[in-house]
Amino acid sequence: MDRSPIFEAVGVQKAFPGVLALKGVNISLLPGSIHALLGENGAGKSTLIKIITGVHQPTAGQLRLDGQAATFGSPRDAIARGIGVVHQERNLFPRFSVAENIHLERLAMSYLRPVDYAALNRAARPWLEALDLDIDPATPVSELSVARMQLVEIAKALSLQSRVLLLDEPTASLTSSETDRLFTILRRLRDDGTSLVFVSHKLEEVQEICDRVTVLRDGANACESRSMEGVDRKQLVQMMIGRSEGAGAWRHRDRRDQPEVLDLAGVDTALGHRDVSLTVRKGEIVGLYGLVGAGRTELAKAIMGQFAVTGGEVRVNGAPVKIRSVAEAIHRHRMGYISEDRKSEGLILQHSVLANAGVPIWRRLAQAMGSLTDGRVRKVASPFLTKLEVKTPSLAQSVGNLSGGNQQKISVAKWLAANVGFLIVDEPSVGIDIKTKAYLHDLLRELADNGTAILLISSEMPEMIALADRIMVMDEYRIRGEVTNSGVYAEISHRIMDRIHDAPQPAA
Amino acid sequence: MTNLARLSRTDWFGPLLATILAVLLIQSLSANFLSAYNIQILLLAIAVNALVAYSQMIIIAIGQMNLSVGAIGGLAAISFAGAMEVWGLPAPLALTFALLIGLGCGALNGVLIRITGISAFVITLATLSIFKGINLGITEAQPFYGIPEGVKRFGGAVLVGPVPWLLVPTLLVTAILWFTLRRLPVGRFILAVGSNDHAAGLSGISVGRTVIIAHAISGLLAAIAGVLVVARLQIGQPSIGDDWLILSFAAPVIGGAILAGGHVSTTATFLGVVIVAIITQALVLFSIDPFLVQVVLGVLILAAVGLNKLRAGAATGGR
Amino acid sequence: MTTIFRTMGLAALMGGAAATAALAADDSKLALVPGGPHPYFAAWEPAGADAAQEFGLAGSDYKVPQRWELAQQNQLLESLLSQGYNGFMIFPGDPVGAVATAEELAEFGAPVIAGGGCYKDPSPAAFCLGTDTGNSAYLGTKELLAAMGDGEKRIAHFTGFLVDPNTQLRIDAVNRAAEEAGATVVQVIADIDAPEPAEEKINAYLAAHAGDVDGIVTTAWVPAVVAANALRRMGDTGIHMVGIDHDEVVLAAIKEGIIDGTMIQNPYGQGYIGSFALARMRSGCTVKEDAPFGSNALTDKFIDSGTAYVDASNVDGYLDTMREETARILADFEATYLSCP
Amino acid sequence: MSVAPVPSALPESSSDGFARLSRTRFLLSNEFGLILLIAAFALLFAVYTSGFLSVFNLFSLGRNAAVNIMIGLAMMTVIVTGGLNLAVGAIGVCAAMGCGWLLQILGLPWPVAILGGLALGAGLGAVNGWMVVRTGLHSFIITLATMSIFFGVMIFLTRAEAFRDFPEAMTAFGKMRLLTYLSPLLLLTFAVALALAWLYRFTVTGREMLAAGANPAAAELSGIRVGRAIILCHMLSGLLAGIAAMMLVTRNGAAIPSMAGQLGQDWLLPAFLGPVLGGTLLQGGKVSVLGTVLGAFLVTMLSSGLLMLQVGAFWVQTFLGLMLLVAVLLDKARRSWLARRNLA
Repeated sequence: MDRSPIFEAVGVQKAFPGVLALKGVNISLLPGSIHALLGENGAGKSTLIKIITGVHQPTAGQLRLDGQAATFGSPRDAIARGIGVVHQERNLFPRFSVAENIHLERLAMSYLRPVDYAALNRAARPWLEALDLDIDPATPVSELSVARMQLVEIAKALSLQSRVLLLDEPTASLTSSETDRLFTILRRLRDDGTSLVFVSHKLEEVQEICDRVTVLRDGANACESRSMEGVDRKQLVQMMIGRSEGAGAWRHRDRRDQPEVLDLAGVDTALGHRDVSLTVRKGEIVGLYGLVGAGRTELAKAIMGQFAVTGGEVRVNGAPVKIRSVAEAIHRHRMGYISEDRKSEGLILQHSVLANAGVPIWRRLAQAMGSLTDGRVRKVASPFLTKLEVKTPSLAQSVGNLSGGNQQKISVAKWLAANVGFLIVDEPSVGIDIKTKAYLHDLLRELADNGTAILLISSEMPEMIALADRIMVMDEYRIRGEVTNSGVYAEISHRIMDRIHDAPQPAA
Repeated sequence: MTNLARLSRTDWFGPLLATILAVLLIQSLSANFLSAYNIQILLLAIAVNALVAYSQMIIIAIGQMNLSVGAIGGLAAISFAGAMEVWGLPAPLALTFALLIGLGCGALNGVLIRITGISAFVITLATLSIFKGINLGITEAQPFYGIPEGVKRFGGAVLVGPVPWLLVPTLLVTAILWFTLRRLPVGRFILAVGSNDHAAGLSGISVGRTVIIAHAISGLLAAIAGVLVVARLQIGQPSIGDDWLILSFAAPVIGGAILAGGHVSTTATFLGVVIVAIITQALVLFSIDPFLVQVVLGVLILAAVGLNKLRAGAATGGR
Repeated sequence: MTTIFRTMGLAALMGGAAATAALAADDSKLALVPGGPHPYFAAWEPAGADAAQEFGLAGSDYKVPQRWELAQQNQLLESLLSQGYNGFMIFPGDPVGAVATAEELAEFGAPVIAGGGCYKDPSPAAFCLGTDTGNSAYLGTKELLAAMGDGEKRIAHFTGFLVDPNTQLRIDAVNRAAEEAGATVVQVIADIDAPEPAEEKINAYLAAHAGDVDGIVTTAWVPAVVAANALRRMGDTGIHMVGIDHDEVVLAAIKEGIIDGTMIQNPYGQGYIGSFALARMRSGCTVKEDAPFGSNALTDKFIDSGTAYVDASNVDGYLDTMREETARILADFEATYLSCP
Repeated sequence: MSVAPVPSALPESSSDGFARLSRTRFLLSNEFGLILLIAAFALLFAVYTSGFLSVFNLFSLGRNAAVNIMIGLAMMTVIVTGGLNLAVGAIGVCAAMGCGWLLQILGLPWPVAILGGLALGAGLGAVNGWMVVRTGLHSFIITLATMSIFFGVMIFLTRAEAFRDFPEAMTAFGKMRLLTYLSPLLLLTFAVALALAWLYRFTVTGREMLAAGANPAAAELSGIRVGRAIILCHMLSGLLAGIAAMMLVTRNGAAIPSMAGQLGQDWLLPAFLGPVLGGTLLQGGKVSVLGTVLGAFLVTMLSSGLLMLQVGAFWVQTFLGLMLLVAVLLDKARRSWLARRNLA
């Protein structure tokens, strides 16, 4: 192709204390194209995005804009040079109006020129219209739905007339019709000459809309910016994870004759779940699949007693129970929950490995007057830490200093040490490397084989299909159906998506 | 009906309602309450306290807190009085000097917070001690008496009816602050940074500069308050500002400010000050033990945060 | 103001020269410690300096705790003792709570006297040199009642810190004087010896009750200043007032006829005479058991440092009044209260 | 582990390398820095002032330090939760006045009155904790309000009048001098500090407090009753504030409403100086009892030494503020240096 790239990153390296997040990555973006940036969690996508948008500065390597070397000292610099971004996390100010959110960058040019809200609203309208968003620009963002907030963010990025626009997981919280509308707009932008970067886990979408692709693996290029032509899904996956999808690891197990460990019958919760019924038997791995925002994590927390169950019945080992607190779930019913958000809900990062691994068993190990020595905790916990091959200089090391994989092993180890009979595992492979992920999968299977009942929550279809015996599909805080896993990716993924899309759409 | 519903959602509606009810109730019990002199006293208290509350409010807006509001106010007050007595500066120059001191102290807070990344609480606790110490070191806890007649007259003069001149600067500041937080980019930046500093940075707002500006404004407002107190007391008393801390939080909180930042209301804060002043006054009026003023202030804070919490809960529908 | 007191000191000296000529330079390093920063005590500083120079002391220094707070005063006293100060005149931060520290000072052989306010007996203080606050308040109230003339007599009383041992004495004295004259004390506002609370409470009170009050008596420095200002601001109210102490605002208000008069106290004399007494005690004098001490609610070893009523007729000459008072006390102080070897 | 109650209780070392690391860590630790500072300033004051090393000064320094350390510890127990307790002073005064009331008005024997006062302190602390947990608001605003309420109610009930009839037995304790220069109050403080160190290091409750403070969400999902832990922390804070107040009562022989200043605000600076200088993180979850003790001691020594140097009593506060600023800056620098060296 004879088009010369608008933007290039050449040999970009980025070191954080203790990690080399990017080890010399190249990417080149052409005008009028939609470029997929793929890679597993932890492969370095976010870091690369942050470097391109000026949040981080590269440790080595070069950024080029129109062939000229460029450095972005701050997000402002990048914005000024025509690089816009829609971040994965929401970056809107809820109490500001839609128009003001869209135009905040432009206000940032001066400190004291009074804001003309009428003009701002007028100026915002075209961008909203471009996205077919029928909102009054004067509406505070806090009154919008999550999907609309997402679109406002895109409108905001568009309004900057960016020549390069990065979209980090823009469809994560959109319905399929919203996604389609977004794609129409993206194509239009592409045809106008914008260079778009599309980051997504949903390979179907990538294949649908992207014409070029860069894949990162372990902080390096698994493929340098190339055309999507002739690349099929299998190849993409292979580039991302370094091998073909691990569907082969799944093996058929039938636990239908085992006793029920957890049984929800028509459960309603204070968080809005309605009529949720599901059963997890001894030794069984039940998958709970759904999109972001479907209410899976919330269900897990309601099961654990953090939020109230307002209707229906919860039975643990056959006996109806009312779990009033997480402590009760853990200590009385031997339940455990591995959070998806390891850093803010799973582990206490500033505390030691030993302290983290021992939390659930402290009460059990306490002696007279509640006294407890590290020695007692170590005796119980360290065999599990050893078994899981947690790599740490010592048990006194702060967990925050360890890698994501080791952190995840510790969050598993603490429940092993607590000897739970029922374990909820929420997005177990977020932010950990391929090898640990495979190891974790083996471990979960082994746990199940030894009789632990596991409820697996995952948005990663391959993971679900590799592990689960049965898959419950959840959408909008309801169970939409159940799929018995056969281990065949194409079939199961199709059946799951059907459950979500065929569900009657209740009036919002 | 919908109009009323919309009104009830604004921050100032609740405090305004409370103010009106309180005025009616107290007036019905004591005819003296709305006497001209009493109103004048009420307005004098409001004039100073509103500035104190704004000084804290602007910091609450960026999601921090400023323990040194009183110390800055006190330092500016004695600078003002001292400059006139010791250096013989004319009042306008001394005023400028005092306001610059306030601005400088505030900016220093902001700079320290920004470059060290240490929480505003610790930094302003340290500077509280430093500013107060400088105040005491200069004055040795003795007041400056050499206040020119002009300043004293200003402190005692009435503009029209019971409205004292001292209220004029406060009303001006109120208007400017309202306009700044509503209409000026710098005010919007302050709120944006308070709401989500990460996102603000990504939107091209210089978070550091905004934090420093907010603290400088806070210092300036505290300084104005200090100067007004000097005019009102007619002496430069070193203890000025010692008891501002609780009030400075009470009024913004009663006015619906969210301590996490990103949302404050100038009008509602002003009404918060009015409510506190009315209640303080009423306690004296009914010869209720003045010691109970503190209790009432504390209960008001709790009630206000409790109500805000409820309101926020109702707005998002459930927990 | 300092210079005023210096001249005053010299005047006092002339009166007391006879008694003091015999003193030689000694190692007395005295500390005059008030309860906290307060304008009343400012006169102690020149008084101490004058006394040190006159009586040849190693020092008689005015040392102020940073805040009006017992803990601060305690820490300062401990530090001063460690620094080698060996005689103390103290305004007790609390009449009982301060005794413990005074005892420790005394254990180290330093003579201690109370100045301005008293310790509660028993205490190691040799005596208490202060205004007879009760008497001063009583006299002030009498003057107020006289100024008010006939008719209804409703009095409001504004006074100082409740932690100040004198405050209760003043409240009682005002009540007593009012009772004797058939007047009523309609309101006592205390704990307002700092400008801001005083400003707020006094103004708020007057705003609401100006019509219910015929006279104001103030028995603390700041309330006197604030109340005088308030009366000036309110214009002609027919309210009479007697203040306390010699703040310029109060004196000006007397001259302008806004208030009737003020009760002058004698802090300079306290500092001067106190330094003298401490130095004598260090050189071996002891306090006579049978000295003609006065007594009040706190102590039986009270020495009045003098008080006088000043009104428009003698406001310009109030210094002379105090000068005479100081000279009078000092003249026969040693003979009356001390027995020296 | 985060707790460093005494130098000997450093993290267990599994290997020589780690032992070396922990020794370096100790040399770089806040506690060691404080010890150096204390030594340096002690030397300075000893050389440049007369009387700093006098028996009486050492005694009164120890006695003042005892109270300041106790106040610092009272704040520390709440900082552990990532919160603040602005009401330490108000609670302390309430406890002292409660004790005085029991003794003087009800005529109870003094040990009972002291226990009653301490119970009142702990109770008021628990009220704070309960409100923090129930409302989900930051403890700053809750304790700001309760500081006002507790103090106001106390002043209202006592009419701001002090209780002054304390038995000789109690007041003698405050004046007692062991070995001519050691106050028993200091020994009491050390005993309490040791107990706290034991609590945080060797008991489930203490560990749960730290975990709940470091990351309440994770702690709750790990089976800790976070609400209860936080209430306990506030209760402990109230209790320690009560002990500090009792120490002042025995020292003065009176329970005085103004003993901690208006609203008890005067305790706030010492309360924060100790823990912050001692390296207790305001974010919660980490605690250094030894650091708090050393920090509070350093502050007491500095204010005493500055008085002795005759820099003017009025400048002492400025120096303390500067000291706090310098200390937190140094700590910041030390941390980032450690982080770089550790991980680069």
